[in-house]
Amino acid sequence: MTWALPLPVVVPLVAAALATAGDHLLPRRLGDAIGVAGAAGGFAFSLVILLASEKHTQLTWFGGWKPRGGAAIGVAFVADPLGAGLAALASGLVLASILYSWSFLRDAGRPYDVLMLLFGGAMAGFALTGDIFNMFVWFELMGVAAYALAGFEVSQVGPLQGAINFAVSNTVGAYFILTGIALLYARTGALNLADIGHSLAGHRPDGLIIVALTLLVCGFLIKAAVAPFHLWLADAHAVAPAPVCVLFSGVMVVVGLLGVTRCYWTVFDASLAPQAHDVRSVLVALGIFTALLGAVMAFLQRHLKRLLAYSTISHMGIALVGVALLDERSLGGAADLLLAHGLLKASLFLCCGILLVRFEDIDELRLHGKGRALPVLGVMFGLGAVALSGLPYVGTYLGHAQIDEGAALDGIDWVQPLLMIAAGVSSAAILRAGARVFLGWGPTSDPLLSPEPSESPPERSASMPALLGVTAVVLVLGLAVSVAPGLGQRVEQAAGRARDRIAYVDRVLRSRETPSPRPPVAIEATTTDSVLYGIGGVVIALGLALVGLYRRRLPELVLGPLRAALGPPIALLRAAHSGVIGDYVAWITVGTAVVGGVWALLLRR
Amino acid sequence: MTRRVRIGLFLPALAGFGALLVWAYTGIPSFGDYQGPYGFVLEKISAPLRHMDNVVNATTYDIRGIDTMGEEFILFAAVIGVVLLLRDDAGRSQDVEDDIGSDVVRVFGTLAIGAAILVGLWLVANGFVTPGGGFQGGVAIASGGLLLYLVAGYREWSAFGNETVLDPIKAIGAGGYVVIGLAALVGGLPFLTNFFGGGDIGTVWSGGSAGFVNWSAGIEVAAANVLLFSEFLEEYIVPIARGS
Amino acid sequence: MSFLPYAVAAWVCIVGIYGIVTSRNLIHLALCLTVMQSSTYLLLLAIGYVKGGGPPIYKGVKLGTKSVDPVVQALTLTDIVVSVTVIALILALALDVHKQAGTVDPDEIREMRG
Amino acid sequence: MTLATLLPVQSVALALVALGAPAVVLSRDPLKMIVVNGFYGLTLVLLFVIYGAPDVGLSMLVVGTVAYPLVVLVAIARVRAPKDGEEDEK
Repeated sequence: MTWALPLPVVVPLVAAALATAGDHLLPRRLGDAIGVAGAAGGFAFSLVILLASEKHTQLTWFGGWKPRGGAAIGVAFVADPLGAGLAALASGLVLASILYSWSFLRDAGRPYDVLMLLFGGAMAGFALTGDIFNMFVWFELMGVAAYALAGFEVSQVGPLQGAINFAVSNTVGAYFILTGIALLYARTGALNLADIGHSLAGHRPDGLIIVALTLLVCGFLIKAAVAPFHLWLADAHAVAPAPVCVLFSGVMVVVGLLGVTRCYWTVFDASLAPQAHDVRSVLVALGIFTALLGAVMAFLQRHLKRLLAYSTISHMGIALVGVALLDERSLGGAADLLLAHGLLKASLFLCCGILLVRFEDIDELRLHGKGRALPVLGVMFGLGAVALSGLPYVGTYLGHAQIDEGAALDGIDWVQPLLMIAAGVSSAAILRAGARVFLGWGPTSDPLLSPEPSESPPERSASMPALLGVTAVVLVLGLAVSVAPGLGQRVEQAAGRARDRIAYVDRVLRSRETPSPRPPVAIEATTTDSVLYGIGGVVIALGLALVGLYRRRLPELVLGPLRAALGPPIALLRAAHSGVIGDYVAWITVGTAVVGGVWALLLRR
Repeated sequence: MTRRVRIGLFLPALAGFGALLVWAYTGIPSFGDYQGPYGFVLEKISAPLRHMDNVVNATTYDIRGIDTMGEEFILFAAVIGVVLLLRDDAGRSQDVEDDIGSDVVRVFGTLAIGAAILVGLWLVANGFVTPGGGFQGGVAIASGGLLLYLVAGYREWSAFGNETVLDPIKAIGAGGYVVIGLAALVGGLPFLTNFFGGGDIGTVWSGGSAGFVNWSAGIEVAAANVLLFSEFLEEYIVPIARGS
Repeated sequence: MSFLPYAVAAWVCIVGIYGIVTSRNLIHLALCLTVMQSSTYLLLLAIGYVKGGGPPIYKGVKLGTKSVDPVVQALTLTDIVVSVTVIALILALALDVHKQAGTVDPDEIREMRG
Repeated sequence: MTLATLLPVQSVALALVALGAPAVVLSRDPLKMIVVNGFYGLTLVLLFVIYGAPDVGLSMLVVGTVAYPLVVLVAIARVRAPKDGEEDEK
C-alpha cells in the first residue's frame, strides 16, 4: 500500500499542472474533466489509505531514503487513521466544492479549479507528512492557494481587505512555526517528528522547549482561528465565494488543530508528559473562551457567511477543548465533532451560495421572508443548524458526548455546561437567521446586528438541481456521523494511536508494526448526562433564536436590565473586531506572549 | 480600537514576546558548536551515494526533494494568484509607445540579456557542483527576460511575457518535477527516487534524475518569474499609456 | 559574544513585528513582513554554523573537511522562495485595494467591522 | 563562550544587519524604503556568505536585486501615480 501514500497529494498537483498547461490549448470541457478527475483521484486514494491505515500505520520514505542507524535521513509520509481521515475529508470537500462550482461559478476560469486542487493537495500533504519542515511547506502551499482564493472577487474593497488580513495573519503564524522548528532543530538536529520526539524523551523542559511549544501551538492556533488569534477568519469567510468557504470552515481550520495534536503527541509529550496538566489547563481555557466568544459574535451578525464563520470559530473552541484534555476519548470526540461540523457547515455554506444565486443577496434582514420560495432549501438549512447544536444522535452530538465524557473522566466537570451553552448560542444564531429568511419571522430591522456594507455579487446563472444535489449529499453525510455504526469506536481507536508516541517511533524509525484490533461495529453508546446536555443545547438554541427574533415583545422589566448588562461588553467586542490588520497582529502578539508567559511560569516547576 | 490603544496593548506584549525569544535562544548550543547529527550524516553520504559535491543541493533536490516539490507549487500557486488579482478586464494594450531611443542602451542591454541567460543556465547546470541550482538560475534567466523589456520595449516583451506562452512552460516545469517522481513510483520505487545513478562527480552530469528535477525547477522558476514581472509591469505600463 | 547572532535574530523579528503593527502603508507592511522573515534565515543559518567550517560544497575540497550544516541552508532556500511569493501576493492585493479604495493605509479601510 | 567564537567580520556583518532592520521598518517614505531595503538585503547576502552559505547568499542576491525591487517599485509607482480619474470615482 505504501506506493499509494504520496498520491492524495501528487494526483491533485499533477492535475493542476495539466489543467494549467492545457488552459489555452485544450477544449474547456476537457480542462474541467481534468480538474474533477484530479480531485476525485485524490479523494479515492485518501480513502484507500484511510482503510489501510486502520490496520497498520502506513509509511513511505521519499526517494527511498530509509533511516540509517535509527535516525531519519529523508522525508516520510506516515499515515495514521487520524491524518488519513483528515486527508480524506479535505479531498472529499474539494471534490464537492469543484462539482458545486461547476454551476455556481461558471465564469471563474481555469485558475479557480487549479487553486482548489493545490489547496486540497496541500492539506492532504500536511495531514500525511511525518516531517516537521515538510509540514511547514504544505502549510505554506495551503496558505498561498487560500489567500488567492479569498481575494478571488477583486471588484470590491471588502474582499481585498479580507484577503490581506488573512494573508498577513497567517504568514506571521507561519514564521512563528518556522522559528519553533528551528529551535527544535537546534536542540535535536532532526526534522523527522519521531526523531525529534525520541531525542527529547526524558529531558526536562527548559526555555527552548517551552518557547518552541508556544510558537508552534500559537502558530497553528492562528490557522485554527482560536481566540485571540481568530480575527482574520470572519473577514476571509465573508469575502470568499461560498464553495471556498466550505474548504476554509470545513477543513482548513481543522488542519491547524491537527498541527497542534501532531506536534504535541509526537514531539512535546516526550518532554512534557509529567507537566501535561499545565499544558491542558491553558489550552482548555483558550478553547472555552473561543467557544463562547465565537458563539456570541455569531449571534451579532446578519451577513450569513460571516455568521457561519463565527459559528465555526465557536466550534473550533469546542474541538480545542477536546484536543486539550489530552485523553483518548476527548481527542476522538474532537475528531468526530470536526468531521460532523465540517460536513454540516459545508452544507450550510452551500445553502448560502444558493441564496446568493437566487436572490443576489446574503443579508439576513434584506432576505426577510424571501426564502419562502425555496422550502426545500429552508428544510436543509434548518436541519444543518439543529444538527450543529448537539441534538442527541444527530450530527455533532457524538463528538460532544465523547468530549463531555472525557472531561468527566479527567475530573473537569464545569466544562460540559459551558460547551453546551456555546453550541446552543451559535446554533441559535443560525436558526434565527434561518427563521427570518425562510419563514419570514421577526422584524425586518434589528439594530443589534452588525451593519454590513451592501455588496452586489457578480451575476450568476446556475442549475438549481445540481447545487441542491451536492448540498443535500454533504448534509446527509454530516447528519449521519453520530449514528454511523462503529464510527465512534474507530475514531477513538485512531485517536489512541495518534497519542501513542512509542508506537509511532517504533513504526517510523524501526519499521516495527503494531497491528490494531478491529473495533466492534455498533452505534456508540453515550451516557445520560450527554443526552441531557444535548437536549439542553437544543433548548437553548430554539429559545434564544426566538428571543433574537421577538426580543421587542419582552416586557421592558426584562429588556432594560438586559440591555444595560450586555450593551457595553457587546460594544467592546465589536470594537475589538476592527478589521484592521495592525490590531490583529497586535492581538496575536499579546496572545502568544501571554500563553508563553503562563507556560513559562507553570512548566518550569 | 484607536492606534493609541493598540500600541499601548502591543508594546508590553512585544517586550514579553522578545523576552521569550531570548530565553529560548539561550538554550541553543553556543554559536559555532552545531552538534548535528542530521547535517553531518548528509555530508557523509551525499558524495559517495549521489556523486554530488554540493550537499545543499543534494539535500534540496534529492534527499529532501519533496520539500522542493512543494516549494515549486507554492511559486506556481502564487503566480496564478497574482495573475488573477492583477488581471485587467480591458485586456492587453497594443498601443503602448516604445520609448527606448538610445542605441547604447540597446547594445548593452542585448549583451546583458545574453549574459543573464548564460549565467542563469550555468547556475542551473552546475547546481550539484558549485553554488546555484534551479531556483537561483531560474531567477537569473527571468531577469534576462526583464532586460528584454528595457531593450526592446513593451510590445516585444508582451509577445512572450503573457500567460498563453508562459502558463504551459511553468506548468511543464512544475508538473515535470512530479512526473519524474511518479516515474520512480511506476517503476516500483518510492516516489522521487533518484533512479539514474550518480553520474560523474564534479560535472554537470552528476546528480542522476535529481538533475532533471533541478532543471524542471529551473524552468518553472524562470517562467513563473517572467510571468510575475510581466504582470507587475503591465500594472505599471498599461494605465500610464492609456491615461496620457 | 557567542550569543550575538541569536540576539540579532530575535531583534530583527521584534523589529519586523513592530513594523507590521504600526504600519500605515500596505506596501511598507509587506516589506516589514520580509524583515520579520529574515529573522528566520538568521536564526537557521546561525544554528547550523560550525566554527572554522567552510561551505558544504566539496568541489576541489577533500571529503570530510569541516563544513557548516547543509540542512539549515536547504531550509533557508525554501524559506526565501516562500517569502518572495507571499510578498508578491500581498503587493498584488495592495495594488487592487488602491484601485478600489484610493488608499493603502490599512487604518483607513474599515470594511470589515464587527 | 569566548570572544574568539565570533570572527570580527561576522560581528561587523551582524551589526549591519541589526541596524538595517530598523532602518527599513522606520523609513516611512516608500521610495526611501526600497533603497534601504536593498541595502539591508545586501548586508544579509554578506552575512550569509560569511556564515558559509553561498547558495543562500546567491538566492538572496537574485531575489533582493531583481524580484523585490521590481515588484515593490511597480507597487509604489502605481500608488503614487496621479489619479487618472478612471478608477477612483468613489
